[in-house]
Amino acid sequence: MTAPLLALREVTVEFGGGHRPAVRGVTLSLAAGEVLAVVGESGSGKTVTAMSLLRLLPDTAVLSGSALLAGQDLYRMSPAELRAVRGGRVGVVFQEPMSALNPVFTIGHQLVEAVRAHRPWSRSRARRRAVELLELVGLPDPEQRLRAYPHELSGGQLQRVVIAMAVACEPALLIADEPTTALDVTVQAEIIDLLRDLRDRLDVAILLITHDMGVVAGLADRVAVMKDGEVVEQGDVLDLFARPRHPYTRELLSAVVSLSPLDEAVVSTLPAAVPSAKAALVVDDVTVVYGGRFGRSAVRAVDRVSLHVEPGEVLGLVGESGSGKSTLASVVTGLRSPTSGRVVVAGRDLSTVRRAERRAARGRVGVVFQDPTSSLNPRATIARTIAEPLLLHPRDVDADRRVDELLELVQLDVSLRSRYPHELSGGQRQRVGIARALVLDPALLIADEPTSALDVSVQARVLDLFRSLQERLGFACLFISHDLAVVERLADRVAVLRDGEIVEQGPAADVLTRPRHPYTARLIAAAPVADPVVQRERHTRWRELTG
Amino acid sequence: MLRRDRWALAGAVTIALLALLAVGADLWTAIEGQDPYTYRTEALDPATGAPAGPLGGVGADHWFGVEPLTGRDLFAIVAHGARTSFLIGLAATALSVLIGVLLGATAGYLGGALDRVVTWSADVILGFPYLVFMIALAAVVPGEVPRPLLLVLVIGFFGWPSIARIVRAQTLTLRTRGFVSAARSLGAGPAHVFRHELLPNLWGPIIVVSTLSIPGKIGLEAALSFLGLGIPPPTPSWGRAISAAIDWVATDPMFLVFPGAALFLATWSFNVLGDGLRDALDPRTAVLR
Amino acid sequence: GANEQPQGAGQAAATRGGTLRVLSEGQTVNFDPAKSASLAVTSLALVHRRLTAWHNKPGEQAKVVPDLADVGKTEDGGKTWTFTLQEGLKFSDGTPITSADVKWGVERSFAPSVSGGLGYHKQLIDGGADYRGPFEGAELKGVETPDARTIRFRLVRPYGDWPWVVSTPAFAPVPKGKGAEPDYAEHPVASGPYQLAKYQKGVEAKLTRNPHWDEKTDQVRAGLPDEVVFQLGQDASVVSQRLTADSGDDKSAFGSSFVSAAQLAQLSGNASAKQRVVTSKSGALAYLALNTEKAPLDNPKVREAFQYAVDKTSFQIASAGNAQLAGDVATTLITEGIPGRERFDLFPAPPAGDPEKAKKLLAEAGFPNGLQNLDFLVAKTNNAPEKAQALQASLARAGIQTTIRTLDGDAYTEETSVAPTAKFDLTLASWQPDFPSANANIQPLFASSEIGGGGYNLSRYRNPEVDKLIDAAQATVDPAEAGTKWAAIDKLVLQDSPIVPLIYTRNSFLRGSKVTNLFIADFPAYPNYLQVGLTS
Amino acid sequence: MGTAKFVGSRLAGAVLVLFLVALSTYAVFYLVPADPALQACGRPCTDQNLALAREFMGYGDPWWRQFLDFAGGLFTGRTFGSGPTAIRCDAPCFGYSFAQNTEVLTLIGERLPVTVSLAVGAALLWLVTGVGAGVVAALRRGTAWDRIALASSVAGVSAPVYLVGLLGILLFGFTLDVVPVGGYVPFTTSPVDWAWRLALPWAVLAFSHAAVYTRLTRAQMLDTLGEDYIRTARAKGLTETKVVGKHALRNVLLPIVTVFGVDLGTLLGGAVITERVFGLPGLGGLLIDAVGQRDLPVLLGCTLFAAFLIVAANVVVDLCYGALDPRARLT
Ligand SMILES: Nc1ncnc2c1ncn2[C@@H]1O[C@H](COP(=O)(O)OP(=O)(O)OP(=O)(O)O)[C@@H](O)[C@H]1O
Ligand SMILES: Nc1ncnc2c1ncn2[C@@H]1O[C@H](COP(=O)(O)OP(=O)(O)OP(=O)(O)O)[C@@H](O)[C@H]1O
Ligand SMILES: [Mg+2]
Ligand SMILES: [Mg+2]
Repeated sequence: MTAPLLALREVTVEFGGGHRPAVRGVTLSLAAGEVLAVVGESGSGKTVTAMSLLRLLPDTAVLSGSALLAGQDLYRMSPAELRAVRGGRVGVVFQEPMSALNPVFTIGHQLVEAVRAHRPWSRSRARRRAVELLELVGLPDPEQRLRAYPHELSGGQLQRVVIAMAVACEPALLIADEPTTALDVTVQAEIIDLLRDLRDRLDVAILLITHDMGVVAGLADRVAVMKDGEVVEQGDVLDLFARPRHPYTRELLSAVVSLSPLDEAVVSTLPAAVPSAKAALVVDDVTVVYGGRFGRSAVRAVDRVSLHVEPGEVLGLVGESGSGKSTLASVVTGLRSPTSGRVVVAGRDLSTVRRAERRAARGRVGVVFQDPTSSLNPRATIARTIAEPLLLHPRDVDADRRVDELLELVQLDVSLRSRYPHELSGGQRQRVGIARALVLDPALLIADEPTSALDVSVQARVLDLFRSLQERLGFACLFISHDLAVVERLADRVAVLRDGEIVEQGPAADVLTRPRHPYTARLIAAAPVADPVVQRERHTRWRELTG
Repeated sequence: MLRRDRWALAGAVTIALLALLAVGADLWTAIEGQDPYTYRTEALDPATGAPAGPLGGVGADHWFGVEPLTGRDLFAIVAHGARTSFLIGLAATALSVLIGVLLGATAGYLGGALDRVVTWSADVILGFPYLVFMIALAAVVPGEVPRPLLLVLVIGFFGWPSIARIVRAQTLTLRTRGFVSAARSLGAGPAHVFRHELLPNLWGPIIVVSTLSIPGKIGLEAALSFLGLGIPPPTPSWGRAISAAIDWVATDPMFLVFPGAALFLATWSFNVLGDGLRDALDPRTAVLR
Repeated sequence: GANEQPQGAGQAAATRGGTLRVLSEGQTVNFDPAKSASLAVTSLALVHRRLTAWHNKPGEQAKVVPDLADVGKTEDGGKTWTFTLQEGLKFSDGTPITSADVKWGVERSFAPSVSGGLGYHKQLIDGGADYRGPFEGAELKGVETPDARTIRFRLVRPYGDWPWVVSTPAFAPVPKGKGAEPDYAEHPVASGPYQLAKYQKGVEAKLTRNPHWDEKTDQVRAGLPDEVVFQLGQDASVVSQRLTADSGDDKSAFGSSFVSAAQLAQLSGNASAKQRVVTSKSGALAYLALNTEKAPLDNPKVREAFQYAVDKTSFQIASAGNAQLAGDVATTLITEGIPGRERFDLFPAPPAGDPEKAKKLLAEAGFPNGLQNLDFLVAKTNNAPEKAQALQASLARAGIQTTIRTLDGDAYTEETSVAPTAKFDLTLASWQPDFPSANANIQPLFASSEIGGGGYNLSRYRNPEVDKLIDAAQATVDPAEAGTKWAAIDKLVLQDSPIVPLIYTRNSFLRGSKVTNLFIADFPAYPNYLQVGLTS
Repeated sequence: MGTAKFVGSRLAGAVLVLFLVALSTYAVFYLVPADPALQACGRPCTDQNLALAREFMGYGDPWWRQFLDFAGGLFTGRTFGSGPTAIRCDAPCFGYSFAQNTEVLTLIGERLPVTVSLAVGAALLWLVTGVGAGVVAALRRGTAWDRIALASSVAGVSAPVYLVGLLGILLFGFTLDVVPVGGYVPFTTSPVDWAWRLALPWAVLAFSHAAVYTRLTRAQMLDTLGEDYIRTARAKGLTETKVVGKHALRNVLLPIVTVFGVDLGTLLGGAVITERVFGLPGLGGLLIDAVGQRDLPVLLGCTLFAAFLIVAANVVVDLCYGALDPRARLT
């Protein structure tokens, strides 16, 4: 191996305010054309390490150590040099795409800007490049999308935009922080292909931060494992997967859940296919149309969808990115009224009942939002946020105790109570969202990608938590996820959404092992497996399947 | 958190001092041996009516010098004026902020017909010939109505539209933010959303606009006293002293400097305190410094 | 009268020509004679001549003198007055000025569409009471024009001051048949030395020479500058600063508004500017009006206490910084420079007042503890609130507690002079007669007919004997005889103390260094615009 | 709701607002204890003359009747008096000023250019300086720059405009003699003179108005700079100027534009004191004189005009919201 493209030495990052250093003595290196995956516990300092490279951390962060990019220390660069590196030689994919884009500029504007920051191109040429980039990341209708504002795109679509932005100027180093969390497996596979292609064609080095061991297995050359701000183990991917040395690594790998093989599944008992009278949630023929603006065509985000969730049942909602899952969730949670159709929660049609009753009903529904960052009030501490439902629907419990209890349940340190959202890692924020949704012991839980930002070990524990709670309380759950393995583990039934329509619905085991619809089959085929050898094989097969 | 912010602390101390000046006005002037009403023409320059002696007659007898043409003690005027001006300025500001924030946030959050009614009312009030209204009011309101209360009501009322418009604008973007949706999905009603989600994120502009409106309100109090609606002379007021002093800038600048500095300090202190408060309320900047 | 600087002294000789600028606060100047209340020596008189004019020179009493016509003759003791116009008078459009034009002008002033000027004649001319102007064809029967140069007025009662009345703006000629349009003010046909060349409201009014004005027919107008420009809408303080700086065009300008106390104080430190301040020798009577209809001020004894309680010195200081600039202490109603004025002091006290005596009087009147809660109403204009505070403080020395109530101009007028009953106890006012006769000094302020309805009898003084005497004095034609009668009324009224005379307010004006002949006679306390010229 | 419909509904609202303003002006005007006809009565004023003047000016009827007459005049024009002295005021008749012998619309039209020149120039100046200073204060938070920006803002709002104007004239007009004092030269006559004469009034107005922009910008900027998308913008390699001046500023503009709308609307109705100090014949002087002289038609005209501008400015501002922040698009 030649001199590394990127070399981190003894990087330590401290935040003011008496916190422990978030990153301690991290030493890593990365050669051109190499993919280094950084995995580890949520909150272990992966994002902070990556962001420190381009000095994108808040002013409160104090950096020490060195980070050499082709021999030049990034930590000591002049602002002008740094500017040339940012977006030019180093591209970044941010962990939370939904808040990473400026809400007041169109996608196209922001892409064009990214291109023109480093290329002396005309606006129209940059625009052509933007279209090309969106095609590259598999966003349908790129011309149209350029004129969309961030809030008009789904989580996965935004993530692809952020990826497009990061690779816009063909960087030598790509920092990809959870680049696939919001993507369904087919798109995810395409993105991995894209990254692999970049590496092969342009010799791009990739610093890949992810929780998805399948992605690691499919893409990485080397792996570094972080825990508690330190790198506990690093090595070749095959080696590490085969012979994990550090106990944490072992724990991590063992926590990985995989999709059952297609034929090995056991047929479970069939729950009712038609909603019973007691159904916790009935979605009846719901359509949501986003109005077209300035002569643009309207988007039918949800198209005549009917589904239901019985008490004590978990309905997994899977489907393509942009297929209308979050939209459906927003209808169910009452944030958006459907263009047509009916939503019945616990036997009551929420559009007809009185306001007080509707509000009371909300207390029985817990919601986990897809974008944890924006769903947390930046001016409220974690404890206040988690306790908020208790303010709205007073219970006879001690709020403080309840908050501590929940923090523990979602594996968050109680010391985080008084922090503000921006002082947390992505996964920590997501768990705050989960805790808030559970604080009232809801009868119905709507969870939109609740575990996407969690490392597998924490994810496993959260899933266990769901399970046990469900057993204890018997709540119903609409569980939206891209991770088919997770869905399989948790869901009783699965509905597959595509282009706003339900293409298939049935018992989980059934749908995931004997898919009837070709789209479902493709989804299952695309799901990555956390084994480098198997995953590489699967990938080849998938390539053949999609042609 | 404020304790760590030296400037905010300075602001708080200044406010406390001004409040002390107002509350103890009688005591301070008694110590000085003056009062704000007695004419002391002997302290004036017989040729011009301007204060005799340098610096507007500043000395041991008259700490801030004397008022031209009357010889009344300027320190006494400033100290007693603090009562009128401080009280009215603050109370009126509080009233406008209260109305403005409530209406603005409700209009922005709930939208629809309510929004339109609030917007129109704000427009009507902004376009309203308030000068004529004040003149009319001065003549209509019976003398028994306590003037300070009347002033606070009138000034406060005419001040809400601009605050409401800003708050409304902010609310319009805030209401689309995820955390507001999150609260709504939890069954939060407008009151809860306002109190817990909007308000903490609105403090920035509210503090700015309200602290900066204090001098305008004190000036309006002075203007209204000329229309017969304010606190009648000779009750001292900063606004009236300043407006009288403008004519004398060239001859007796100290006449302007003392009440002017008092007004400046009052506004300044509320602004730095506001800054400190804003920073303290903003978790992202609070840790700095 | 300790006025050290004789009026007009130190001013260089005037030459003909140049552009004189008048820096004026008002947004408009009105050159419509029917709508103007302008004095006979200021702006309007530059454009319009009237039947008679005022002779006013510093140190001399004002006198009525011929203008378009002679000073008038009466054969029946003041009920019929005949005036003969001079020969060869022409309007600015070249047409001759005839008695018909003067009559038309007078008639026109009765039309509601153009009313608003001085209207002393309206109730006096026979038939005037229900005359509505000439535009619908009706004629005013009390005005006759036997020939082109003769005009005769028949009055409803004998009126000795009629020659003064015809010096008011309504007696300026308007070409017969013209002036129906309400904006006649913007293109009036001139008879004076200047005509209105350009008029922009809020900006300027520019007067240029009237080629048809004949200097020889006019003994009161010098017509020295080639142009007179009124710069409108100017802030008084800024004007004062500009004139102090005295640069460029401002050298040939003067300010038409009073120089305030603060500005005077500033000027006192500036030798060159100080020299250019022109202060009148006397001026409007500033007085404290006592509401004689309302207890306790309906008691003359109580009112008398006020004569002693007030501190006129502090009032002077509050007005202008010192006694000299403010004006002399007033003890009579008739002001200086008015024929027939007699000096007297019914309530002798030091200028700073005699609070002890006031207390004693109050005690005698049954108020040993003084008076509480008197409503002291003031207008917000003219620094009245500041001056009122000085009075308030001085009254307090005598145990008279007052509460000042400030009102905006018209609200003040409404309460003091329009409303049928008045709520206030005291009010601060000042009066400058519209023409230099004791009549104009006393009748508007003390005749019972002037209570309410827009009249200026603010103290609401009602004394049938005084009313009778006023009527008699008005009917007296001989000025000397009338003068004595007025002086007697002056004393009689003051014995009742309806008002407390304070000072004869001096007015100060500031001129640029090239302005000359800017003098202020004993009456009125305004510069005589007609004589002002420029040095080269 | 489409943009057209939005504008339509706002226009309807504007008409309603103007109607209410006119109605309340009338009502309030008649609460003021003063007789507008008194001015036209002259001195000495007899009851008879007063009644005549009142009748001629149309003040004889009850106020609501007069209001209806006024409203009718907007569409059909009005005639005051009768016979040869009658005054005709064609539709749209905003009334006729007897004090100034001119139709109100003409009066406003004459003075509008001055006020617009003054207001727009000053507004641009304070917008640029205010927002600029606010950005600097936010970026250099806690430094001397921040403190200076604060102190001058507070000085700006605390100092009466009249005082600032007077001192400005004394300093720049007389002592330093760098700018001409007062007077107005139409833009069409000489753009250079126009700007030169307005420079000082602009600066004075800007000084007193900029404060709230500086402070609002600073506060909002500090909020915005912590957002994730600012980090994204930086990660693209944009210059700090672009990051702050574009990405952050754009998100800060909403309240700024709001205040600007209110300020500009109000100012276009007349900057009374500034016009006065600098001898500018603008709407403010007209309005103040009208208040002083109880010239109801002019007062009403000016008020309506000012209200119209305020409403118009606010409609524009509301339309801007959608453009500035697509999420805040009104429905
Ligand atoms: N601005 C901040 N102030 C204080 N602490 C912070 C701040 N940002 C992050 N942290 C802390 O630093 C630690 C590392 O955070 P980081 O975002 O790097 O975690 P991560 O490994 O990316 O986790 P995840 O997988 O959940 O995204 C966390 O414990 C977090 O709470
Ligand atoms: N406000 C909006 N205006 C217009 N179109 C919108 C809006 N919000 C979402 N859409 C479109 O509606 C479709 C469905 O979006 P939604 O967010 O429901 O997708 P999703 O299934 O949650 O996708 P993901 O898995 O990527 O989060 C997308 O094509 C998106 O572009
Ligand atoms: Mg992270
Ligand atoms: Mg989604």
